[in-house]
Amino acid sequence: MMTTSWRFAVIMMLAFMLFHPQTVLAQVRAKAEVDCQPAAEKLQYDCIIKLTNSRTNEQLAGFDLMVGADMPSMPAMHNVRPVKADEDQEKGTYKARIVLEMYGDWALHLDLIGPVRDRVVKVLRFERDRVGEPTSAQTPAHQRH
Amino acid sequence: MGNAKVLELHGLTKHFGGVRAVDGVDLTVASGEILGLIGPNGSGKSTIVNLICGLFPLTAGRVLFGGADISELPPHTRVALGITRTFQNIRLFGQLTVWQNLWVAQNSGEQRKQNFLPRWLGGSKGARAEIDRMLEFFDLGHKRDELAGNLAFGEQRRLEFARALAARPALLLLDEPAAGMNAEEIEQLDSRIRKMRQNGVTVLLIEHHMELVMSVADRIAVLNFGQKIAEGTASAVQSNPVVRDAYLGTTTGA
Amino acid sequence: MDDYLIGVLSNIGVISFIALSAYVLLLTGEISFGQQAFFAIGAYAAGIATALWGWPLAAAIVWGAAIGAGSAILVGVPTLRLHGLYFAIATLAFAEMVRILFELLRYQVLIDGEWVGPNGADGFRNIRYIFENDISSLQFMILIYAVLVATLSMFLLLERSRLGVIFRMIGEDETLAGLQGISVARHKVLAAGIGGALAGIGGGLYAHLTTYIEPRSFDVMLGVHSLAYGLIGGLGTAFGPLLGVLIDIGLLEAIRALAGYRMIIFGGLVAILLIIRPRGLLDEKLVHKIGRMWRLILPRGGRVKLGPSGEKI
Amino acid sequence: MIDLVQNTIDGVMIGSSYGLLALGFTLIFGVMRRLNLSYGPSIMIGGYVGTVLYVQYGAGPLAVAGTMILGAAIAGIYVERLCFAPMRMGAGIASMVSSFAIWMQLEQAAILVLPRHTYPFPPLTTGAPLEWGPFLLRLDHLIMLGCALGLTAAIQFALYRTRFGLALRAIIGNPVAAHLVGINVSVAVMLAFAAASAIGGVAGFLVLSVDQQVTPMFGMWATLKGLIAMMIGGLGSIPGAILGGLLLGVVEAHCQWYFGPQIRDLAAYIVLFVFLLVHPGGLLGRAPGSDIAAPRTP
Repeated sequence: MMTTSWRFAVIMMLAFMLFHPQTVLAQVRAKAEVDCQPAAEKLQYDCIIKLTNSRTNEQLAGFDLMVGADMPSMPAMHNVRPVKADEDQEKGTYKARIVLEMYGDWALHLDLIGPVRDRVVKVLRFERDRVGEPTSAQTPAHQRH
Repeated sequence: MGNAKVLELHGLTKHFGGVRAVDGVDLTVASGEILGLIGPNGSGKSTIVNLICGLFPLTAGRVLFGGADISELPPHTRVALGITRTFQNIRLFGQLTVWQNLWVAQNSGEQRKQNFLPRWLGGSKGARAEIDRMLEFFDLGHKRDELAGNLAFGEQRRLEFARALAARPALLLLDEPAAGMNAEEIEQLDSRIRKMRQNGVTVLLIEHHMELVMSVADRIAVLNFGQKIAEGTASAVQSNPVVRDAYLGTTTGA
Repeated sequence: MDDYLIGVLSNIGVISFIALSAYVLLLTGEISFGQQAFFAIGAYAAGIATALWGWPLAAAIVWGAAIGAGSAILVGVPTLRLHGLYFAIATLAFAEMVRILFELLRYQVLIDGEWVGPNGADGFRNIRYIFENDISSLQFMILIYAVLVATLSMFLLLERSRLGVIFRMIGEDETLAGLQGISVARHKVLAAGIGGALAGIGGGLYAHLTTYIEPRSFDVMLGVHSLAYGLIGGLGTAFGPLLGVLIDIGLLEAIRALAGYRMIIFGGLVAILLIIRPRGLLDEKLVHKIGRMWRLILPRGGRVKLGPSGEKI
Repeated sequence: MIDLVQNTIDGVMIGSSYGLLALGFTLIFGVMRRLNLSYGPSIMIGGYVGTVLYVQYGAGPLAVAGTMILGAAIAGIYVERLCFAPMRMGAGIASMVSSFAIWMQLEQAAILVLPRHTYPFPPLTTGAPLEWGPFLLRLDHLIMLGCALGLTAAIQFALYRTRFGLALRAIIGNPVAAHLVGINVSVAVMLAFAAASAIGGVAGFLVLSVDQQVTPMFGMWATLKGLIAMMIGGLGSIPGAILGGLLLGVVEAHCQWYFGPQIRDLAAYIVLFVFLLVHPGGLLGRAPGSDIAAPRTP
């Protein structure tokens, strides 16, 4: 039976979840410029990633950068093995070769692991011979994706 | 209750397109009575049962149950009021177990007033025990956890019967319960129907099997072409010339 | 565990929710092409709650589930009068309407010097809760599975409860269910609500898992997938849809060597599977058989044993 | 005012291609009482065959049209044999999900063979649009409309005046009885499927030649548009399919003009949703009864 004590417990639980104090860490936010080019192998791309602090615009160096990818048109169904990007000599520049599963729009996840954790997401359209801007919702329905 | 009327049909009418399946039938069933409803094929018997339990909307007329007008109520509310039925061609939930078939039917009646959580979770121990008793009564105890779809024909008939009783109906509509049964099974059925009446259930029995109807029914109503052509005791109906003409004389001649 | 495995398992966990949500409606015999709408609604609601309003995650997920359930009930009341294909198409139309509305939704707030919030077709970036609170991807995966296990135990309880039996009854024969005193309409709306809540939970977790969402993620493709999971895995038990997800995502990952031909092989396999078992791998008959074997090994206590005339023995 | 009329004209023209798509869908649904999600992808396969012919061998539009229709029909037969023939009775949902799996398969096959996102498709006509007072009429649009009306008439004729049509109607009425009176149900259904996909192929060819390109996403687009037009027109009604398509086209054309592409898509679904809620039978279909409750659990 749904007695009053039950109800009380549920309400208390909800209240706790709603109002328990949470800590928001003041942290650096990263911004990324991503430039990808098709590599010699099919479905492989070389990406150059420039990380900057979005506040101060200074280059972010010394991070472990993992590059993963996901297809927005098929959420959670494509699992690309994340690759670790190598830091370049130039400060804040990283290089990675990613291997995708098919052509189309991919969302690149740039996971920063280091002094702070953050993720920057870039959506790009990967085709056989070029990488460009993603298709927008303005194009006719059957030409999208 | 005495001789109170359980069910009253006033000018019950149902047309399917141009077909007058039931055409202005008046009928009353008194409390504790077993009323037999007979008639040739296509005379509208099954349609009447369907109308009483609310499967189709009425074209005209009224259905009163315990004095209250239930003509507009949806089927599940009528079950809650105490009207249950069996089917001419057995209808069970084949992918549920025997026990589950009874479980839901049972709780629909008395436990309706329970709080929603326990009602959905499973009902009281007493109610569960009652299902087991019911299964034993219908000789289905050993099939308790079998899927209803896997039962033999006779067992399915009994299960359907048990299910109709599980809701503790005030009025039970039996739509040709003896179809496909052998003599021994019919005898069992006869005694079960009588026993139910002892327990205070009113029965409307539709049946082709004349011996059963004549033996068990207190009164008999005869339908032909959607209209009631006779009503009375077994012997009165049997000797009624109109009935003989329309029905008995030409078919079974029991 | 490496990131890749964590990613795959997290995805499987999240998608399981939407598979379960389609499965609830399949139980009642209705096909919904529109569960992705509630997944999207849950994702946006939960994302907005943490990123814009600063709510804690648990509250945001509950909120997403509540909004998902609420909208599912609102849509369910008018559409569940329809049956079969009509209902399926109505849910499809609704889901696409929701998706396009999210393409039009702009609700951005300046937080910490940056605009955060849904930005139309460009999606909703920066749902940064797990970074702000320093939750690792492994921890988040554990969280997903904790919620999934809790949901699944509720489901197993549901399947054994009267409510579960009622759902199956409605699925098997609606008219007959009505004649057992069951209010079919009410129970269907309830099923739709449960489905909406499940999809909402999944959506909320998904939003925080990927940290960004886009309207186009929630198109018909996702809806039909979620429907297919239940049918591939089997309609006999709540493990069915999970098995379906596992086969789809997990198996496909395992046969990665065949990368380019994956969908070709998988599509053919599913077609053949459905010829052999139209109600999925774990269908009702198999589940019942397993249940019986289980009972033979472990006799269930507490059942009242009765003699032939009904007295206790 | 000129815009209004011009948009309506454009809408009718585009709508006729939706109508054609719905026509094929209705035919399948009428015969099988099942939903074939692979309908659009079968057409897309035809389109890919067509583009190969065009790009590799420089074939003209008519040759492309012929192979595309043939390709769609063959893909349709493949779908029917795999998803529908083995599950004739009862398992409606299973067939539907199975056809979805085949959709995925066909799409991946197309991407494997031709991995770029878009491929060129031959235009049907290249001339300038006809001018009619202040209005513009595109010749390929006119051909579209002509094909739609012509094929509707042809199907009506085939269903009501030929032996094959009689057999199909018998199957629609009662497959078991049709089998008993000696109709080869399996072959007849397969042929109906092929015919439906071929009609879809015609529609697909016309649409693609207007767009002058084909993408793998065309399959989903065709399935959705056909489905919407069929439901608006009324399930199982052949004139309804065309009418539904035209209505859909006109609504879309106006919304596109006044509000842009997103609202256009939104409007299509709103029309569909409102129709289903208020008048589920659509423009010309019968109100839904339990008899066409379609894919239900067995």
